[in-house]
Amino acid sequence: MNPLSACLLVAAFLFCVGLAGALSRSSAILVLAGIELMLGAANLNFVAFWRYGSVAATSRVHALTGIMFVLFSIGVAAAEAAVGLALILAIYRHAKTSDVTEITELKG
Amino acid sequence: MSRDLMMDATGNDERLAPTYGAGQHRLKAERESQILEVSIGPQHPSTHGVFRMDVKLDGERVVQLKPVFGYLHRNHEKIAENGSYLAAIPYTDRLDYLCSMTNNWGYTLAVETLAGITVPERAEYIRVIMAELTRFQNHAGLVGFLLQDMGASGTPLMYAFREREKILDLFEAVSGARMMCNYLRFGGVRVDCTPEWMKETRELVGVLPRFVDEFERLLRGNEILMARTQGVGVLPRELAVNAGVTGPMLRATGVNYDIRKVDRYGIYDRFKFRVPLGEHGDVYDRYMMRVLEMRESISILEQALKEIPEGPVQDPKTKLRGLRPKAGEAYGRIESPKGELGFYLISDGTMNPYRYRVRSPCLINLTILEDMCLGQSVADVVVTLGSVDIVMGEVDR
Amino acid sequence: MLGEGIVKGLFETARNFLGSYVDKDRLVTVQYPEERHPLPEAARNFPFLLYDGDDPEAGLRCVSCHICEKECPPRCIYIEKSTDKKPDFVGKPQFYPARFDIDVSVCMSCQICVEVCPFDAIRMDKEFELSTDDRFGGLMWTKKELSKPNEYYQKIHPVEAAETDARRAEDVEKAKAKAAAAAAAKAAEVAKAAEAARADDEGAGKEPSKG
Amino acid sequence: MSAPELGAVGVDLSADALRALLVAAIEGCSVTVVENESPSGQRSLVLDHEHAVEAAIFLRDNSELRLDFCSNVTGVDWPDREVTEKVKVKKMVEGLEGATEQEVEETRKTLAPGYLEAVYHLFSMEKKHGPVILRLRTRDRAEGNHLPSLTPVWRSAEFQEREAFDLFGIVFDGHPDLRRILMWDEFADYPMRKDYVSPAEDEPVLDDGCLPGAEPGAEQGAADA
Amino acid sequence: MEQELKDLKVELQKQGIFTTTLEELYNWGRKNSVWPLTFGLACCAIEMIATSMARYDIARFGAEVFRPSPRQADLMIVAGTVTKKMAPQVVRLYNQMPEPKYVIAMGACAISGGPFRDGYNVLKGIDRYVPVDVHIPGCPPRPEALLHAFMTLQKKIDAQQLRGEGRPRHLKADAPSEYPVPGYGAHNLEPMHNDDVFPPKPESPFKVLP
Amino acid sequence: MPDHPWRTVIALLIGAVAFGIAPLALARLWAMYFSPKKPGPNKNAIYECGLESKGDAWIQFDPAYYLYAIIFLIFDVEAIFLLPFAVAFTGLTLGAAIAMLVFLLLLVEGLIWAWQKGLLTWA
Amino acid sequence: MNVSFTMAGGLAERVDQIFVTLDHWAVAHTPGPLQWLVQILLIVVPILAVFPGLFALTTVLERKGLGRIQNRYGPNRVGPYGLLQPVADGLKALTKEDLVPRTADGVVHYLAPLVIVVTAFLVYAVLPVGRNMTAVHLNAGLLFFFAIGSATELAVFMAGWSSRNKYSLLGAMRAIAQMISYEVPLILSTIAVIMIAGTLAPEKIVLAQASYTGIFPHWYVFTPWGFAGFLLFMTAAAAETNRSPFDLPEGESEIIAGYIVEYSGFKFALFFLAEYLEIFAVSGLGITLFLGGWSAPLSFLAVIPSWIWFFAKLMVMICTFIWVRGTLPRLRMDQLMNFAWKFMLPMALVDMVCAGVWRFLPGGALWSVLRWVICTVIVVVPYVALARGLQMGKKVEQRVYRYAEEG
Amino acid sequence: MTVAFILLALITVAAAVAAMSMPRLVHCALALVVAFAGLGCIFLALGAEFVGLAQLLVYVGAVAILIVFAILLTRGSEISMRPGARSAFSGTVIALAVFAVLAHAVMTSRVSRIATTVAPPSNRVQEIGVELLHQYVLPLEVIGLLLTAVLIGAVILAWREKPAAEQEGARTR
Ligand code: SF4
Ligand code: SF4
Ligand code: SF4
Repeated sequence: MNPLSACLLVAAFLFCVGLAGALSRSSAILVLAGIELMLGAANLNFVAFWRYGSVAATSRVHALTGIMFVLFSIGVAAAEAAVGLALILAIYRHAKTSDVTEITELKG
Repeated sequence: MSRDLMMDATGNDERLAPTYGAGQHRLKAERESQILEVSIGPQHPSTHGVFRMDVKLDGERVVQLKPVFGYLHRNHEKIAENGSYLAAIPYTDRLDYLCSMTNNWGYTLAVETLAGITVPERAEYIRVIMAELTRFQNHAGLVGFLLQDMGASGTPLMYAFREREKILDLFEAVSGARMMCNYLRFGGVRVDCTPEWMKETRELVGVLPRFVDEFERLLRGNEILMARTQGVGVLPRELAVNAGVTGPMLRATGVNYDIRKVDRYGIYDRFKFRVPLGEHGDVYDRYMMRVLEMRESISILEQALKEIPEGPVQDPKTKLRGLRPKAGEAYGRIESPKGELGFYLISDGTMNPYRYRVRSPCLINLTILEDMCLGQSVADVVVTLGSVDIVMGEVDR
Repeated sequence: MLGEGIVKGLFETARNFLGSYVDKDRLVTVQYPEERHPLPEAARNFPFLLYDGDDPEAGLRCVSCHICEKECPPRCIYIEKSTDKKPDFVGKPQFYPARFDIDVSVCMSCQICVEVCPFDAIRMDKEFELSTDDRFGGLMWTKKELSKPNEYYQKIHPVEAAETDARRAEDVEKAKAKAAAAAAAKAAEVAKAAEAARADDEGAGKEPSKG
Repeated sequence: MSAPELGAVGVDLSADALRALLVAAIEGCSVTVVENESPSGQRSLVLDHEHAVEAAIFLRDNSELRLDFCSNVTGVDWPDREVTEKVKVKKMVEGLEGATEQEVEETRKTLAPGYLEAVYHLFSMEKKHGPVILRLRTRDRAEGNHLPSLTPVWRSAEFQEREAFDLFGIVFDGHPDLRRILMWDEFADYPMRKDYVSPAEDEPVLDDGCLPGAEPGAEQGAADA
Repeated sequence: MEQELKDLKVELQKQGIFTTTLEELYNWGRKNSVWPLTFGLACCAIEMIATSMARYDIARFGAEVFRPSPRQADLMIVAGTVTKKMAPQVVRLYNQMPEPKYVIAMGACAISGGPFRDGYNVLKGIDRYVPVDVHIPGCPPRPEALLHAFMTLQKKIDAQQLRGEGRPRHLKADAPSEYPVPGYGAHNLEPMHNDDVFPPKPESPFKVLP
Repeated sequence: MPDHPWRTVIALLIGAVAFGIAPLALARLWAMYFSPKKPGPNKNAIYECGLESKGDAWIQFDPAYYLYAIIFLIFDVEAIFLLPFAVAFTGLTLGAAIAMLVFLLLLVEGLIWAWQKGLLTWA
Repeated sequence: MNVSFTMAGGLAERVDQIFVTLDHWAVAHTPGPLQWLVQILLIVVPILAVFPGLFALTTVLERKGLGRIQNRYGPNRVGPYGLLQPVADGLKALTKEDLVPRTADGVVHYLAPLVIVVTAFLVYAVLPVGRNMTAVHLNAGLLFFFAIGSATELAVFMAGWSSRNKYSLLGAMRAIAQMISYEVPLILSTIAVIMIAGTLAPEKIVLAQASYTGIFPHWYVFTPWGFAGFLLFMTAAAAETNRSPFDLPEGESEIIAGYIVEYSGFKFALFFLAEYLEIFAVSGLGITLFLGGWSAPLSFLAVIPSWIWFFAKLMVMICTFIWVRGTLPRLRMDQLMNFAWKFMLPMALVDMVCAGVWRFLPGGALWSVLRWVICTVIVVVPYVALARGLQMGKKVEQRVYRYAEEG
Repeated sequence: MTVAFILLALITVAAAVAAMSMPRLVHCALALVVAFAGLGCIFLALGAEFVGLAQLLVYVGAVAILIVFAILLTRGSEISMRPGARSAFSGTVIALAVFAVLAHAVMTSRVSRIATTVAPPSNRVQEIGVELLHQYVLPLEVIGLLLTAVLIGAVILAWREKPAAEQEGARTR
């Protein structure tokens, strides 16, 4: 196994952990955390490809593409977290719970 | 809330006293979950002793504040009713333990009123000197404590205590004790001041203004101090009067009421001094009242030290031991550094007072603590409390 | 409002900081165990009993009159009167305290006992280094611990002691005079009686005037 | 304090004058004056319960009086006491001419019921005069220990009335927040009453018992001596 | 005192130099870093504050670090009148201090109730509920007296053993470090004292009246 | 060395952890051998000014805290973009700088909005 | 290596580089396979020794300094001049019983002081304490500093939350709110420097300032944007490390001791240590960014070794902190937050713009004066405006008081 | 494929699992922080210095705080989560299935066979900066816009307008 696929495997695993969490935890906050984890896993892929991808060495122009992607992705993920958590807060204020199941039940 | 009860009981009468501002801060049910109940005190670095406030906070904002007293209730009144008139004097020292001299004076004044005792002139002067020295050190100390509450790491307090020590040295030289002077007697004072003492006092009074200047340079223009005190703990004038607030706290709201001027007890009508008045009734005004009164005290001291006559210091006709005033009652009050300090005595003709009651300025000034603190942050509560100038010995007695 | 006040304050503290190295007024600490702030003469802490001469038993001035016990506001003096009497400084036979305890764990240092004592028997001490870990043994002072000689009093309160001594000397004088007068009167009486009884018998009933 | 009842020019603050004013202003108000023999000469007015609040408001708001400042509020305990009085009674006296009605002096011992009292010291900040002293008396010291609260008129009475409630057991009707203030809530007694006895404490005494002051209950005796 | 200390040292050195140095170090560290709890009750507290102020400057002994939280404090200076209403709080605060902890009862009130002893709400001495290391009589004791008491405490700490029977309470596993907090009763505190600390020792000339 | 800057960082990390743990371990050892721990119901209760603690401390807080966290997050992210810009700044053209200024102004606009809304005023 | 350095002479250079030389020597004299270990140890151990030592020294210094400000001596009995005071304190803390509240979250409670100490130590990796004396040369050193430093907030949260005490949680929330609010201006005020220096590596920033005009150094603090940036940075640093007048989280007059209420024994000491370490670190960074790091203030003083300069500057900063602490009362929470967002943050942005303008204005004799004037205006005008805006509607002012007329 | 990488990967994965499975929310959040920090360190280990640190700064510094605040604001800290409450089983199964697919894809794809470059490509911060302001200037502005929008949006969502009377009362007294 070469480093690249190791990275990808780790990323895949992280992604799945995030997925499992997002699917199974009842706290909305944790669902969001799971999503963040998945985004992080994607970032790991970007970095891995930037680092080991064959393109990087050859093309000067695209040398930084992976990095740039990660950079923007971090920004977007942070933004997503902010909005997501704000949403949870808003819902909590309304429904007095941050439990996803309860929220869905409330919605009825 | 309790206030509503009252409104019901008395039928929402407009003429009744302004009540707590609680109505507009009623807790909304939906907010209940965010309400944090903390008790500040009885062991707390800035409750000036063993005072406790049960505070309800919404975030940082105070929505309810209930003072809890009694942690220093030492049964002063009961003990005094069981002792002789003379024996009560050392106990009065321990009421407002920062100002034993003025406490003595309040009590002796009441006994003198009750028993019709006169005081020799020199003793009156000595009393004024002691009272003003006391006022000075009390105010200096208060400013120090107030700044301490604001987190000034003790520097102003240290400076205040530096001066206080000098004054205490004087007290000790004349009365034998630093704090618990037990110096005044009905009909005069216990011992005369020596000429050396007078000289030292004059010297000290000469340097005190420098200390006030130093204080002002250190604090008065400080932006943080101003920002933290102006507009904080505002006390409306009507409420202050109705709630019986007295002393610098009352004058900070702009009410001109200084018992030294009103009652002219002792010989205060002989001195020229001004009564500083505030306007906003906030913490800054209260702080400034103290500073300005310190200056006035110095001026009174200068006059008294200049004019003091020779003569006896104790009315020879007065029986100190075994005093039995005629049955009756009397209320005597003075302007203590904290406000109106009153003593109410009922005599039944025996050697012990039948009823002995201390009207403590600190306790009554605390009546409106909640009103001043509602809607403010905890930090403001601490500062507001600091500006009230309480001493638990007097609050709880 | 642009920060001048803060700067001013900083200067003030800087002045105190630097001043502490040059100015005695800006470094007021008295380093206690080694240096001591002199106590004024009037300083008081706890009472002690005075005795004259060298013998604390015989010279004790207290006559056990219980006045101080009654007047002491927290009532921390406990006196038991003796059954017998001993002569006091003017020679008058007086009771003395068989037991005289002061509970200094209660005493409020108010000096009222001193004020009310008509016999100059009790005075205030200046000693304050009294901390102890013995609550029940160390803080109940008995007559033995309380008795201090007059010289000690003269040392700690010279002016006051001089006054007291003068007054007492006066008292002694007065007592002497009184005794002399009494003796004289008695002598006269005796003389008169003698004269009346036996006119020629003279010189009898002379007593030494020492009191 | 030499002339305590003499206020600012023109206002007669003497107890009698005030009594007249109050009786005139408030219908059905009964006011009695309590004399004071001591040199202080501070006389006071006893108000009846029903009109106390009205009277207080009158005193506070009357433009002449303006007693806007209630300085001191306190309770006083007057326990039951035996009154020995000489009364003249008409009695049928067997005389020479048969039974005649005659006035005879008799000593009678009655038990005057005790009461609790609340005393209010009023001043005026506006007019700078005072004091005017008000008294309210309860019916007795047990069930009838109720008084109208003047806190609605003067906020300054709030804590002081609570204190009187705490220490004397006077119940102030209409007080917004009448709880114990100085003692803890579980406390059952009214310690400032004259008949209160401190609980016995386990007190260390010297072995031979020479600590008379320390014996429980001895304090009171010593004090009275 | 001095002689005793020396004897002690000799005694300990017999057991091995290690114990001695460790013990000395331990005691030296403890005695020179006594941080008091910010805790004042009444008038005596003002003198306590005065002690930390410029004239007396308790900082010279390294003890100016008044900690507001009992968790970080070593010394509780009971400065002032302990009322019955306050007593449970005082005991609780004491309990919440970590070992080793010391108590100085400053002033007549803290020792015995002092002038207010006869009051119905005044506790007749804090030693009824917690063990007191040093008592300072006086009303109030002068700041110097507090410094003196502080040095007395330091001496006391210095004389404590690390091992052996004579070792202080906090080193014994079975000695209590927390004492029952009294409760509010209808007439008095309950219980009125703590048997572990209060009745004077049998050899003392005092006995307890019921 | 320059190849492995992180090795030093890791060493420092380990050192720092050791530095923290060592005294704690030592303290525990001391407690084990000499000064036994003495927990108690009162002693290990929550401290609250000497009173018994009422109610739970883990309560809900003012949303204001969250607002600040959001603004902080946004500016933190902004810093991520600002830093490379700043490093490259000396070599940049005015146009690039203006592009960054636009980016900055966008965020400042958000700030001004929050300011106007009174969000920056701590309640 | 450096322009000014040549005039310092050989001996000075040797003294200056003494530690570097020693390091090389030691590494050279160890067997090959172990070289890396020695190399690392020689970096890590000094950091773990020097800064805690400095902490110990600072605690005495602070207590004595405050004492002097307050007309007293301060600790002076434990050891010579009271210098052993911290040792005693440390011993005491070590042997003190370690209390953890029953209801507390034990693990988190235990971890919090460790996390905070570790982060405090880690940031020293990138701090250049002398010429060639940076532990780790990172291209993104500054970013490393902030990234690691931001974990402090988490540690504070852990401490406050795990204690399950109202005061701690309140204190922790305050502390976090305060730290995040001031972190923004802290980072932004460094950006101006980075823009001019063009690097994120601290030692390169120092080098960029280490030249002289005549005898005067090219420190950034001597430019309008640098001066403003320095003040902003240090103010934010004080707030970030909870120093007076921003010491609210531990504002004992309201919330006892904030998030450390329930900590006792050495855990408490660790918090204390971490707090001071942070202060040193952030002051060190301030020195690096604005005060020329280890470079001498006047060119001829370069004979004095660079690390001495660094520590001398650090000492000055610490003394200033103590001085301020001895003087000022504490701010209130709302004022603190307002100050951060309504004054510090806009000022930091303005400062960045100012640095940008500075860079794009041309050089030359006349222009350099003009540049000064323009940049000063750019900084001062918003300063005054913002300072006024801060008090808008609050009417904070010096008041004049009247007296009652004689009557 | 160094020891460091394996260690970091293990820590990250373990922390991530912990973050998704611990009962108490605050613990989850703390574990999540560790996971993010681990991820950042993996970036660093891969030679991406700037992004690694950026990841640390944003996630450990800011997002973590945000999450923690959100937990406190929703009183989440006391709720002892019931991990099995919501379709824990099916969630895990789905995730495992996805992982199987992904792992298979990774192992069988071409990338697992390509030779990897030895030295990491240069990614000096300066280059990133230059790139950012030339190549990526549009995304940069878009991100700026996004951030502003997020700021406003999130704030509006989280911010509950206080009743006017109450707000007034707060300051007038
Ligand atoms: S000084 Fe006062 S308290 Fe002490 S014994 Fe004398 S009278 Fe009693
Ligand atoms: S000391 Fe004085 S007052 Fe007291 S019993 Fe003796 S003689 Fe009497
Ligand atoms: S001992 Fe004296 S000074 Fe101290 S608290 Fe008691 S009464 Fe006050």
